[in-house]
Amino acid sequence: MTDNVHSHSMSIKRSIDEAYLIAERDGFALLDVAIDEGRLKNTLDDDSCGAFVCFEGRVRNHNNATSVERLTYYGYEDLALNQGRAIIEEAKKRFEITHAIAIHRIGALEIGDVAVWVGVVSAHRYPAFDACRWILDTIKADIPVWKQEYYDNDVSKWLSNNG
Amino acid sequence: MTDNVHSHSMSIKRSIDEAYLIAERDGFALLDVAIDEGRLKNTLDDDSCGAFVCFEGRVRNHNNATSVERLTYYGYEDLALNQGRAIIEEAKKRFEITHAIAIHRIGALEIGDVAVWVGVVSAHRYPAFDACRWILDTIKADIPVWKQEYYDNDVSKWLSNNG
Amino acid sequence: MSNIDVAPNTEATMTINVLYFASLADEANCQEETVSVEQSTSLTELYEQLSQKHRFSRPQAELRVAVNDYFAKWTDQIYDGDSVVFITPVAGG
Amino acid sequence: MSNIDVAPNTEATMTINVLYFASLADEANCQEETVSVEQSTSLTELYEQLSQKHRFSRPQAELRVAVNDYFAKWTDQIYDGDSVVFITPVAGG
Repeated sequence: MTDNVHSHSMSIKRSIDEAYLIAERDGFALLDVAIDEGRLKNTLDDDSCGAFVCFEGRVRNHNNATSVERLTYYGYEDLALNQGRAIIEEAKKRFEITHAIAIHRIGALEIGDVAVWVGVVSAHRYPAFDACRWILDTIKADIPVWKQEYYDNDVSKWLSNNG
Repeated sequence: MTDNVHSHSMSIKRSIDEAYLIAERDGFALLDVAIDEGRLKNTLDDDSCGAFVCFEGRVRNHNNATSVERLTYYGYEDLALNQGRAIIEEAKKRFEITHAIAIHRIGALEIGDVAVWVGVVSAHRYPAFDACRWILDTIKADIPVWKQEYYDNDVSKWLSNNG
Repeated sequence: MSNIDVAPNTEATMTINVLYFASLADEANCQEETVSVEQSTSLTELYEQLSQKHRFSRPQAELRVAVNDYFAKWTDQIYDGDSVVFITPVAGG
Repeated sequence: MSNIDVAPNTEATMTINVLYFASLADEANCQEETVSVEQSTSLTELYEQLSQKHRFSRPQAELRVAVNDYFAKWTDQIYDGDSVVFITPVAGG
Protein backbone atom coordinates (compact mmCIF):
# COMPACT_ATOMS: atom_id res chain seq x y z
CA MET A 1 0.00 0.00 0.00
CA THR A 2 2.93 2.34 -0.56
CA ASP A 3 1.98 5.62 -2.14
CA ASN A 4 4.42 5.38 -4.98
CA VAL A 5 2.68 2.50 -6.74
CA HIS A 6 -0.20 4.96 -7.34
CA SER A 7 1.74 8.15 -7.92
CA HIS A 8 1.35 7.96 -11.72
CA SER A 9 -2.44 7.87 -11.37
CA MET A 10 -2.92 10.61 -8.80
CA SER A 11 -1.94 13.51 -11.04
CA ILE A 12 -2.24 14.39 -14.70
CA LYS A 13 0.67 14.47 -17.14
CA ARG A 14 -0.54 17.65 -18.77
CA SER A 15 -0.75 21.20 -17.50
CA ILE A 16 -4.05 22.52 -16.20
CA ASP A 17 -4.42 24.80 -19.23
CA GLU A 18 -3.85 21.85 -21.55
CA ALA A 19 -6.47 19.85 -19.69
CA TYR A 20 -9.05 22.65 -20.17
CA LEU A 21 -8.12 22.95 -23.84
CA ILE A 22 -8.63 19.22 -24.30
CA ALA A 23 -11.95 19.43 -22.45
CA GLU A 24 -13.04 22.27 -24.70
CA ARG A 25 -11.95 20.46 -27.89
CA ASP A 26 -12.87 16.86 -27.08
CA GLY A 27 -15.43 17.35 -24.31
CA PHE A 28 -13.57 15.43 -21.63
CA ALA A 29 -10.44 15.70 -19.52
CA LEU A 30 -9.00 14.67 -16.19
CA LEU A 31 -7.84 17.35 -13.78
CA ASP A 32 -5.83 17.07 -10.55
CA VAL A 33 -6.92 20.36 -8.99
CA ALA A 34 -10.29 21.89 -8.07
CA ILE A 35 -12.62 22.07 -11.09
CA ASP A 36 -13.29 25.63 -12.24
CA GLU A 37 -16.92 25.35 -13.15
CA GLY A 38 -17.14 28.92 -14.46
CA ARG A 39 -14.38 28.21 -16.96
CA LEU A 40 -16.25 25.17 -18.24
CA LYS A 41 -19.58 27.00 -18.39
CA ASN A 42 -18.03 29.79 -20.44
CA THR A 43 -16.98 27.34 -23.12
CA LEU A 44 -20.61 26.20 -23.37
CA ASP A 45 -22.11 29.67 -23.99
CA ASP A 46 -24.19 29.65 -27.15
CA ASP A 47 -26.99 32.06 -28.04
CA SER A 48 -28.90 29.32 -29.84
CA CYS A 49 -29.18 27.27 -26.62
CA GLY A 50 -32.12 27.75 -24.32
CA ALA A 51 -31.13 24.98 -21.94
CA PHE A 52 -28.09 24.36 -19.79
CA VAL A 53 -28.04 21.34 -17.49
CA CYS A 54 -25.15 20.51 -15.24
CA PHE A 55 -24.30 17.81 -12.78
CA GLU A 56 -21.75 18.06 -10.00
CA GLY A 57 -20.70 14.93 -8.17
CA ARG A 58 -19.43 15.88 -4.74
CA VAL A 59 -17.63 13.85 -2.10
CA ARG A 60 -20.26 12.82 0.47
CA ASN A 61 -19.57 12.50 4.18
CA HIS A 62 -21.01 9.00 4.15
CA ASN A 63 -21.30 5.91 2.01
CA ASN A 64 -24.35 3.98 3.08
CA ALA A 65 -24.06 4.04 6.87
CA THR A 66 -20.29 4.47 7.01
CA SER A 67 -18.76 7.84 7.76
CA VAL A 68 -16.23 8.92 5.12
CA GLU A 69 -13.30 11.16 6.08
CA ARG A 70 -11.80 11.78 2.66
CA LEU A 71 -11.10 9.88 -0.51
CA THR A 72 -8.64 9.59 -3.32
CA TYR A 73 -9.39 9.18 -7.01
CA TYR A 74 -6.88 7.54 -9.33
CA GLY A 75 -7.03 7.79 -13.09
CA TYR A 76 -5.49 6.19 -16.17
CA GLU A 77 -5.28 9.47 -18.03
CA ASP A 78 -4.47 8.45 -21.61
CA LEU A 79 -7.24 5.88 -21.78
CA ALA A 80 -9.61 8.26 -19.94
CA LEU A 81 -9.07 10.96 -22.56
CA ASN A 82 -9.61 8.56 -25.46
CA GLN A 83 -12.69 7.05 -23.89
CA GLY A 84 -14.03 10.45 -22.78
CA ARG A 85 -13.75 11.81 -26.32
CA ALA A 86 -15.71 8.80 -27.60
CA ILE A 87 -18.41 9.27 -24.93
CA ILE A 88 -18.98 12.92 -25.83
CA GLU A 89 -19.04 12.10 -29.56
CA GLU A 90 -21.61 9.40 -28.91
CA ALA A 91 -23.71 11.74 -26.74
CA LYS A 92 -23.84 14.25 -29.59
CA LYS A 93 -25.13 11.52 -31.89
CA ARG A 94 -27.71 10.18 -29.46
CA PHE A 95 -29.19 13.47 -28.23
CA GLU A 96 -30.13 16.78 -29.84
CA ILE A 97 -27.53 18.79 -28.01
CA THR A 98 -25.20 21.54 -29.11
CA HIS A 99 -22.23 20.85 -26.87
CA ALA A 100 -21.19 18.96 -23.76
CA ILE A 101 -18.19 19.06 -21.47
CA ALA A 102 -17.18 16.83 -18.61
CA ILE A 103 -14.23 16.80 -16.24
CA HIS A 104 -13.24 14.18 -13.70
CA ARG A 105 -10.90 15.14 -10.92
CA ILE A 106 -8.23 12.80 -9.56
CA GLY A 107 -6.01 12.94 -6.48
CA ALA A 108 -6.91 13.49 -2.83
CA LEU A 109 -10.33 15.05 -2.28
CA GLU A 110 -12.06 16.37 0.82
CA ILE A 111 -15.76 16.16 1.75
CA GLY A 112 -17.72 18.57 -0.43
CA ASP A 113 -15.15 18.71 -3.22
CA VAL A 114 -16.45 18.28 -6.75
CA ALA A 115 -15.17 14.99 -8.21
CA VAL A 116 -16.98 15.12 -11.53
CA TRP A 117 -18.69 17.91 -13.49
CA VAL A 118 -20.86 17.44 -16.57
CA GLY A 119 -22.42 20.34 -18.47
CA VAL A 120 -24.65 20.20 -21.54
CA VAL A 121 -26.28 22.91 -23.66
CA SER A 122 -29.08 22.44 -26.17
CA ALA A 123 -31.88 24.37 -27.82
CA HIS A 124 -34.54 22.56 -25.79
CA ARG A 125 -34.53 21.20 -22.26
CA TYR A 126 -35.15 17.46 -22.46
CA PRO A 127 -32.13 16.54 -24.60
CA ALA A 128 -29.89 18.46 -22.18
CA PHE A 129 -31.26 16.52 -19.19
CA ASP A 130 -31.09 13.19 -21.02
CA ALA A 131 -27.59 13.75 -22.35
CA CYS A 132 -26.21 14.98 -19.02
CA ARG A 133 -27.51 11.90 -17.25
CA TRP A 134 -26.30 9.56 -19.98
CA ILE A 135 -22.83 11.11 -20.04
CA LEU A 136 -22.57 10.82 -16.27
CA ASP A 137 -23.74 7.20 -16.27
CA THR A 138 -21.32 6.36 -19.06
CA ILE A 139 -18.42 8.08 -17.33
CA LYS A 140 -19.18 6.07 -14.22
CA ALA A 141 -19.30 2.86 -16.24
CA ASP A 142 -16.39 3.35 -18.62
CA ILE A 143 -13.88 5.99 -17.59
CA PRO A 144 -10.84 4.36 -15.93
CA VAL A 145 -11.00 6.14 -12.62
CA TRP A 146 -10.79 4.36 -9.27
CA LYS A 147 -11.74 5.48 -5.83
CA GLN A 148 -10.40 4.66 -2.42
CA GLU A 149 -12.40 5.80 0.60
CA TYR A 150 -10.82 6.50 3.97
CA TYR A 151 -12.85 6.04 7.12
CA ASP A 152 -12.66 7.21 10.75
CA ASN A 153 -10.49 4.32 11.81
CA ASP A 154 -7.99 5.06 9.01
CA VAL A 155 -9.06 1.96 7.15
CA SER A 156 -9.41 2.43 3.40
CA LYS A 157 -11.29 0.52 0.75
CA TRP A 158 -11.27 0.28 -3.05
CA LEU A 159 -14.76 0.92 -4.36
CA SER A 160 -16.48 -0.18 -7.51
CA ASN A 161 -19.47 1.25 -9.35
CA ASN A 162 -20.78 -2.12 -10.40
CA GLY A 163 -21.18 -3.69 -6.98
CA MET B 1 -50.22 48.12 -25.36
CA THR B 2 -49.15 50.89 -23.00
CA ASP B 3 -46.40 49.87 -20.66
CA ASN B 4 -48.24 50.87 -17.53
CA VAL B 5 -50.84 48.11 -17.75
CA HIS B 6 -47.96 45.67 -17.18
CA SER B 7 -45.82 47.68 -14.80
CA HIS B 8 -47.05 45.76 -11.73
CA SER B 9 -45.93 42.48 -13.26
CA MET B 10 -42.50 43.52 -14.55
CA SER B 11 -40.87 43.96 -11.17
CA ILE B 12 -41.11 42.35 -7.76
CA LYS B 13 -42.64 44.03 -4.70
CA ARG B 14 -39.93 42.77 -2.41
CA SER B 15 -36.26 43.64 -2.16
CA ILE B 16 -33.69 41.39 -3.80
CA ASP B 17 -32.46 40.20 -0.41
CA GLU B 18 -36.02 39.33 0.61
CA ALA B 19 -36.47 37.38 -2.60
CA TYR B 20 -33.34 35.31 -1.89
CA LEU B 21 -34.47 34.74 1.71
CA ILE B 22 -37.83 33.50 0.45
CA ALA B 23 -36.10 31.28 -2.11
CA GLU B 24 -33.90 29.84 0.62
CA ARG B 25 -36.84 29.28 3.00
CA ASP B 26 -39.58 28.20 0.58
CA GLY B 27 -37.53 27.05 -2.41
CA PHE B 28 -38.97 29.51 -4.90
CA ALA B 29 -39.00 33.23 -5.64
CA LEU B 30 -39.31 35.69 -8.48
CA LEU B 31 -36.51 38.13 -9.13
CA ASP B 32 -36.35 41.18 -11.41
CA VAL B 33 -32.56 41.34 -11.78
CA ALA B 34 -29.90 38.91 -13.02
CA ILE B 35 -30.00 35.63 -11.08
CA ASP B 36 -26.94 35.14 -8.87
CA GLU B 37 -26.40 31.44 -9.34
CA GLY B 38 -23.51 31.28 -6.85
CA ARG B 39 -25.74 32.66 -4.11
CA LEU B 40 -28.35 29.98 -4.80
CA LYS B 41 -25.76 27.21 -4.99
CA ASN B 42 -24.32 28.23 -1.62
CA THR B 43 -27.68 27.71 0.04
CA LEU B 44 -27.72 24.16 -1.33
CA ASP B 45 -24.34 23.11 0.11
CA ASP B 46 -24.73 19.97 2.18
CA ASP B 47 -22.03 17.46 3.07
CA SER B 48 -24.49 14.60 2.93
CA CYS B 49 -25.24 15.30 -0.73
CA GLY B 50 -23.23 13.62 -3.46
CA ALA B 51 -25.28 15.04 -6.30
CA PHE B 52 -26.07 18.55 -7.46
CA VAL B 53 -28.10 19.03 -10.64
CA CYS B 54 -29.00 22.41 -12.01
CA PHE B 55 -30.93 23.74 -14.95
CA GLU B 56 -30.58 27.18 -16.45
CA GLY B 57 -33.16 28.38 -18.94
CA ARG B 58 -31.60 31.04 -21.13
CA VAL B 59 -33.15 33.40 -23.65
CA ARG B 60 -32.54 31.89 -27.10
CA ASN B 61 -31.87 33.93 -30.22
CA HIS B 62 -34.63 32.06 -32.03
CA ASN B 63 -38.01 30.47 -31.48
CA ASN B 64 -38.53 27.82 -34.11
CA ALA B 65 -37.40 29.62 -37.27
CA THR B 66 -38.06 33.15 -36.04
CA SER B 67 -35.23 35.37 -34.88
CA VAL B 68 -35.80 36.77 -31.39
CA GLU B 69 -34.34 40.15 -30.42
CA ARG B 70 -35.28 40.24 -26.75
CA LEU B 71 -38.19 39.30 -24.55
CA THR B 72 -40.04 40.37 -21.48
CA TYR B 73 -41.35 38.15 -18.70
CA TYR B 74 -44.28 39.24 -16.55
CA GLY B 75 -45.18 37.63 -13.23
CA TYR B 76 -48.01 37.55 -10.74
CA GLU B 77 -45.69 37.52 -7.77
CA ASP B 78 -47.95 36.66 -4.82
CA LEU B 79 -49.51 33.67 -6.58
CA ALA B 80 -46.11 32.64 -7.96
CA LEU B 81 -44.62 32.50 -4.46
CA ASN B 82 -47.53 30.48 -3.07
CA GLN B 83 -47.50 28.09 -6.00
CA GLY B 84 -43.70 27.85 -6.03
CA ARG B 85 -43.63 26.91 -2.35
CA ALA B 86 -46.18 24.16 -3.05
CA ILE B 87 -44.15 22.86 -6.00
CA ILE B 88 -40.96 22.56 -3.96
CA GLU B 89 -42.84 20.88 -1.08
CA GLU B 90 -44.33 18.40 -3.51
CA ALA B 91 -40.92 17.74 -5.11
CA LYS B 92 -39.49 16.87 -1.70
CA LYS B 93 -42.31 14.36 -1.18
CA ARG B 94 -42.00 12.80 -4.63
CA PHE B 95 -38.22 12.47 -4.85
CA GLU B 96 -35.45 11.51 -2.45
CA ILE B 97 -33.82 14.89 -2.42
CA THR B 98 -32.36 17.00 0.35
CA HIS B 99 -33.15 20.47 -0.93
CA ALA B 100 -34.21 22.34 -4.04
CA ILE B 101 -34.29 25.98 -5.03
CA ALA B 102 -35.72 27.68 -8.09
CA ILE B 103 -35.88 31.29 -9.20
CA HIS B 104 -37.75 32.78 -12.14
CA ARG B 105 -36.70 36.16 -13.41
CA ILE B 106 -39.19 38.75 -14.69
CA GLY B 107 -38.77 42.01 -16.60
CA ALA B 108 -36.89 42.75 -19.82
CA LEU B 109 -34.29 40.10 -20.74
CA GLU B 110 -31.63 39.99 -23.44
CA ILE B 111 -30.43 37.00 -25.48
CA GLY B 112 -28.35 34.72 -23.24
CA ASP B 113 -29.85 35.97 -19.97
CA VAL B 114 -30.97 33.30 -17.51
CA ALA B 115 -34.75 33.35 -17.15
CA VAL B 116 -35.12 30.41 -14.81
CA TRP B 117 -32.72 28.53 -12.55
CA VAL B 118 -33.45 25.26 -10.75
CA GLY B 119 -30.95 23.55 -8.43
CA VAL B 120 -31.39 20.29 -6.54
CA VAL B 121 -29.11 18.40 -4.14
CA SER B 122 -29.51 14.80 -3.03
CA ALA B 123 -27.46 11.92 -1.70
CA HIS B 124 -27.67 10.04 -5.02
CA ARG B 125 -27.80 11.25 -8.59
CA TYR B 126 -31.07 10.02 -10.12
CA PRO B 127 -33.44 11.75 -7.69
CA ALA B 128 -31.61 15.03 -8.31
CA PHE B 129 -32.04 14.68 -12.10
CA ASP B 130 -35.67 13.59 -11.78
CA ALA B 131 -36.61 16.31 -9.32
CA CYS B 132 -34.85 19.07 -11.28
CA ARG B 133 -36.72 18.13 -14.43
CA TRP B 134 -40.05 17.76 -12.63
CA ILE B 135 -39.67 21.11 -10.88
CA LEU B 136 -38.84 22.80 -14.17
CA ASP B 137 -41.78 21.19 -15.98
CA THR B 138 -44.11 22.11 -13.14
CA ILE B 139 -42.86 25.70 -13.05
CA LYS B 140 -43.51 25.93 -16.78
CA ALA B 141 -47.00 24.52 -16.33
CA ASP B 142 -48.14 26.27 -13.17
CA ILE B 143 -46.18 29.36 -12.22
CA PRO B 144 -48.03 32.52 -13.35
CA VAL B 145 -45.34 33.99 -15.55
CA TRP B 146 -46.00 35.23 -19.06
CA LYS B 147 -43.64 35.93 -21.90
CA GLN B 148 -43.72 38.38 -24.76
CA GLU B 149 -41.17 37.93 -27.53
CA TYR B 150 -39.95 40.83 -29.67
CA TYR B 151 -38.79 40.17 -33.21
CA ASP B 152 -36.69 41.98 -35.83
CA ASN B 153 -39.62 43.93 -37.19
CA ASP B 154 -40.52 45.17 -33.69
CA VAL B 155 -43.60 42.96 -33.65
CA SER B 156 -44.23 41.24 -30.35
CA LYS B 157 -46.24 38.18 -29.41
CA TRP B 158 -47.63 36.64 -26.22
CA LEU B 159 -46.44 33.08 -25.92
CA SER B 160 -47.91 30.09 -24.18
CA ASN B 161 -46.31 26.89 -22.95
CA ASN B 162 -49.30 24.75 -23.77
CA GLY B 163 -49.56 25.61 -27.41
CA MET C 1 -69.17 53.70 -14.60
CA SER C 2 -70.43 50.53 -16.21
CA ASN C 3 -73.43 48.55 -15.08
CA ILE C 4 -71.36 45.98 -13.26
CA ASP C 5 -69.63 48.49 -11.04
CA VAL C 6 -72.88 48.93 -9.12
CA ALA C 7 -75.11 45.90 -8.69
CA PRO C 8 -78.62 46.67 -9.94
CA ASN C 9 -81.51 46.73 -7.47
CA THR C 10 -80.26 44.36 -4.78
CA GLU C 11 -79.47 45.28 -1.23
CA ALA C 12 -76.56 42.78 -0.98
CA THR C 13 -73.49 43.39 -3.11
CA MET C 14 -69.85 42.50 -2.72
CA THR C 15 -66.73 44.30 -3.74
CA ILE C 16 -64.16 42.26 -5.67
CA ASN C 17 -60.71 43.43 -6.63
CA VAL C 18 -59.62 42.11 -10.03
CA LEU C 19 -56.00 42.15 -11.22
CA TYR C 20 -55.08 41.74 -14.88
CA PHE C 21 -51.93 40.24 -16.34
CA ALA C 22 -50.52 39.69 -19.81
CA SER C 23 -53.01 39.78 -22.70
CA LEU C 24 -55.97 40.40 -20.38
CA ALA C 25 -54.27 43.55 -19.12
CA ASP C 26 -53.84 44.64 -22.74
CA GLU C 27 -57.51 43.97 -23.52
CA ALA C 28 -58.83 45.51 -20.30
CA ASN C 29 -56.35 48.33 -20.78
CA CYS C 30 -55.78 48.38 -17.04
CA GLN C 31 -53.96 46.28 -14.48
CA GLU C 32 -56.54 46.38 -11.74
CA GLU C 33 -60.15 47.29 -11.13
CA THR C 34 -62.57 47.10 -8.24
CA VAL C 35 -66.02 45.83 -9.14
CA SER C 36 -69.20 45.62 -7.16
CA VAL C 37 -71.28 42.56 -7.95
CA GLU C 38 -74.28 40.71 -6.59
CA GLN C 39 -73.67 38.70 -3.46
CA SER C 40 -74.02 35.27 -5.08
CA THR C 41 -71.98 35.99 -8.19
CA SER C 42 -69.87 33.00 -9.19
CA LEU C 43 -66.36 33.18 -10.66
CA THR C 44 -67.80 32.06 -13.98
CA GLU C 45 -70.39 34.84 -13.91
CA LEU C 46 -67.76 37.37 -12.89
CA TYR C 47 -65.58 36.42 -15.86
CA GLU C 48 -68.60 36.54 -18.15
CA GLN C 49 -69.52 40.05 -17.00
CA LEU C 50 -65.95 41.35 -17.29
CA SER C 51 -65.48 39.59 -20.60
CA GLN C 52 -68.51 41.44 -22.01
CA LYS C 53 -67.24 44.71 -20.62
CA HIS C 54 -63.69 44.37 -21.97
CA ARG C 55 -64.38 42.08 -24.95
CA PHE C 56 -61.80 39.52 -23.80
CA SER C 57 -60.79 37.27 -26.65
CA ARG C 58 -60.21 34.13 -24.56
CA PRO C 59 -63.13 31.90 -23.54
CA GLN C 60 -63.25 30.95 -19.88
CA ALA C 61 -62.36 27.35 -20.79
CA GLU C 62 -58.82 28.47 -21.64
CA LEU C 63 -58.26 30.22 -18.33
CA ARG C 64 -57.51 29.35 -14.75
CA VAL C 65 -58.56 31.50 -11.85
CA ALA C 66 -56.88 32.57 -8.61
CA VAL C 67 -58.58 33.91 -5.50
CA ASN C 68 -56.55 35.73 -2.86
CA ASP C 69 -53.25 34.69 -4.44
CA TYR C 70 -53.96 30.96 -4.63
CA PHE C 71 -55.25 28.96 -7.57
CA ALA C 72 -58.97 28.27 -7.09
CA LYS C 73 -61.64 26.16 -8.75
CA TRP C 74 -64.13 27.93 -10.97
CA THR C 75 -66.82 26.53 -8.66
CA ASP C 76 -65.29 28.08 -5.53
CA GLN C 77 -67.46 30.73 -3.83
CA ILE C 78 -66.12 34.27 -3.66
CA TYR C 79 -66.77 36.75 -0.91
CA ASP C 80 -66.78 40.50 -0.38
CA GLY C 81 -63.26 41.84 -0.40
CA ASP C 82 -61.76 38.91 -2.33
CA SER C 83 -59.07 39.45 -4.90
CA VAL C 84 -59.59 37.58 -8.17
CA VAL C 85 -57.19 36.99 -11.06
CA PHE C 86 -57.97 35.25 -14.33
CA ILE C 87 -54.90 33.38 -15.51
CA THR C 88 -54.26 33.05 -19.24
CA PRO C 89 -51.99 30.19 -20.34
CA VAL C 90 -48.61 30.71 -18.68
CA ALA C 91 -45.28 30.84 -20.47
CA GLY C 92 -42.54 30.65 -17.87
CA GLY C 93 -39.23 28.90 -18.19
CA MET D 1 13.96 -12.05 -12.74
CA SER D 2 10.96 -14.35 -13.03
CA ASN D 3 10.41 -16.97 -15.69
CA ILE D 4 8.09 -14.75 -17.69
CA ASP D 5 10.55 -11.93 -18.09
CA VAL D 6 12.47 -14.05 -20.56
CA ALA D 7 10.49 -16.32 -22.82
CA PRO D 8 11.72 -19.90 -22.54
CA ASN D 9 13.41 -21.49 -25.53
CA THR D 10 11.80 -19.63 -28.42
CA GLU D 11 13.54 -17.44 -30.84
CA ALA D 12 10.61 -15.06 -31.18
CA THR D 13 9.57 -13.01 -28.18
CA MET D 14 7.85 -9.69 -27.78
CA THR D 15 8.24 -6.97 -25.22
CA ILE D 16 5.05 -5.72 -23.59
CA ASN D 17 4.80 -2.79 -21.24
CA VAL D 18 2.24 -3.35 -18.50
CA LEU D 19 0.84 -0.52 -16.35
CA TYR D 20 -0.94 -1.20 -13.08
CA PHE D 21 -3.68 0.83 -11.46
CA ALA D 22 -5.69 0.65 -8.26
CA SER D 23 -5.80 -2.70 -6.48
CA LEU D 24 -3.64 -4.38 -9.14
CA ALA D 25 -0.89 -1.85 -8.44
CA ASP D 26 -1.18 -2.70 -4.74
CA GLU D 27 -0.96 -6.43 -5.46
CA ALA D 28 1.84 -6.14 -8.03
CA ASN D 29 3.51 -3.64 -5.74
CA CYS D 30 4.57 -1.65 -8.77
CA GLN D 31 2.97 0.69 -11.26
CA GLU D 32 4.65 -0.56 -14.37
CA GLU D 33 6.72 -3.45 -15.64
CA THR D 34 8.15 -4.55 -18.94
CA VAL D 35 7.73 -8.22 -19.73
CA SER D 36 9.10 -10.38 -22.49
CA VAL D 37 6.66 -13.02 -23.67
CA GLU D 38 6.30 -15.51 -26.51
CA GLN D 39 5.28 -14.01 -29.83
CA SER D 40 1.80 -15.49 -29.91
CA THR D 41 0.87 -14.77 -26.31
CA SER D 42 -2.76 -13.71 -26.01
CA LEU D 43 -4.07 -11.09 -23.61
CA THR D 44 -5.71 -13.86 -21.61
CA GLU D 45 -2.43 -15.77 -21.36
CA LEU D 46 -0.58 -12.60 -20.42
CA TYR D 47 -3.00 -11.93 -17.57
CA GLU D 48 -2.75 -15.55 -16.47
CA GLN D 49 1.05 -15.36 -16.33
CA LEU D 50 1.11 -12.05 -14.49
CA SER D 51 -1.66 -13.20 -12.18
CA GLN D 52 0.44 -16.20 -11.14
CA LYS D 53 3.46 -14.01 -10.67
CA HIS D 54 1.71 -11.38 -8.53
CA ARG D 55 -1.09 -13.52 -7.08
CA PHE D 56 -3.80 -11.15 -8.32
CA SER D 57 -7.03 -11.70 -6.44
CA ARG D 58 -9.38 -10.86 -9.32
CA PRO D 59 -10.20 -13.44 -11.98
CA GLN D 60 -9.89 -12.26 -15.56
CA ALA D 61 -13.69 -12.38 -15.95
CA GLU D 62 -13.97 -9.33 -13.69
CA LEU D 63 -11.51 -7.23 -15.68
CA ARG D 64 -11.40 -5.27 -18.88
CA VAL D 65 -8.22 -4.73 -20.85
CA ALA D 66 -6.75 -1.77 -22.69
CA VAL D 67 -4.06 -1.87 -25.38
CA ASN D 68 -2.15 1.28 -26.30
CA ASP D 69 -4.56 3.49 -24.35
CA TYR D 70 -7.77 2.20 -25.91
CA PHE D 71 -10.13 -0.45 -24.56
CA ALA D 72 -9.53 -3.73 -26.36
CA LYS D 73 -11.20 -7.11 -26.60
CA TRP D 74 -9.57 -10.01 -24.75
CA THR D 75 -9.32 -11.76 -28.11
CA ASP D 76 -7.37 -8.91 -29.73
CA GLN D 77 -3.84 -9.77 -30.80
CA ILE D 78 -0.95 -7.96 -29.14
CA TYR D 79 2.35 -7.06 -30.72
CA ASP D 80 5.89 -6.29 -29.69
CA GLY D 81 6.06 -2.89 -28.02
CA ASP D 82 2.38 -2.74 -27.09
CA SER D 83 1.28 -1.23 -23.83
CA VAL D 84 -1.28 -3.29 -21.91
CA VAL D 85 -3.41 -2.34 -18.92
CA PHE D 86 -5.77 -4.61 -17.03
CA ILE D 87 -8.73 -2.59 -15.81
CA THR D 88 -10.40 -3.54 -12.53
CA PRO D 89 -13.99 -2.35 -12.05
CA VAL D 90 -13.98 1.43 -12.22
CA ALA D 91 -15.40 3.77 -9.60
CA GLY D 92 -15.57 7.25 -11.07
CA GLY D 93 -18.25 9.84 -10.45
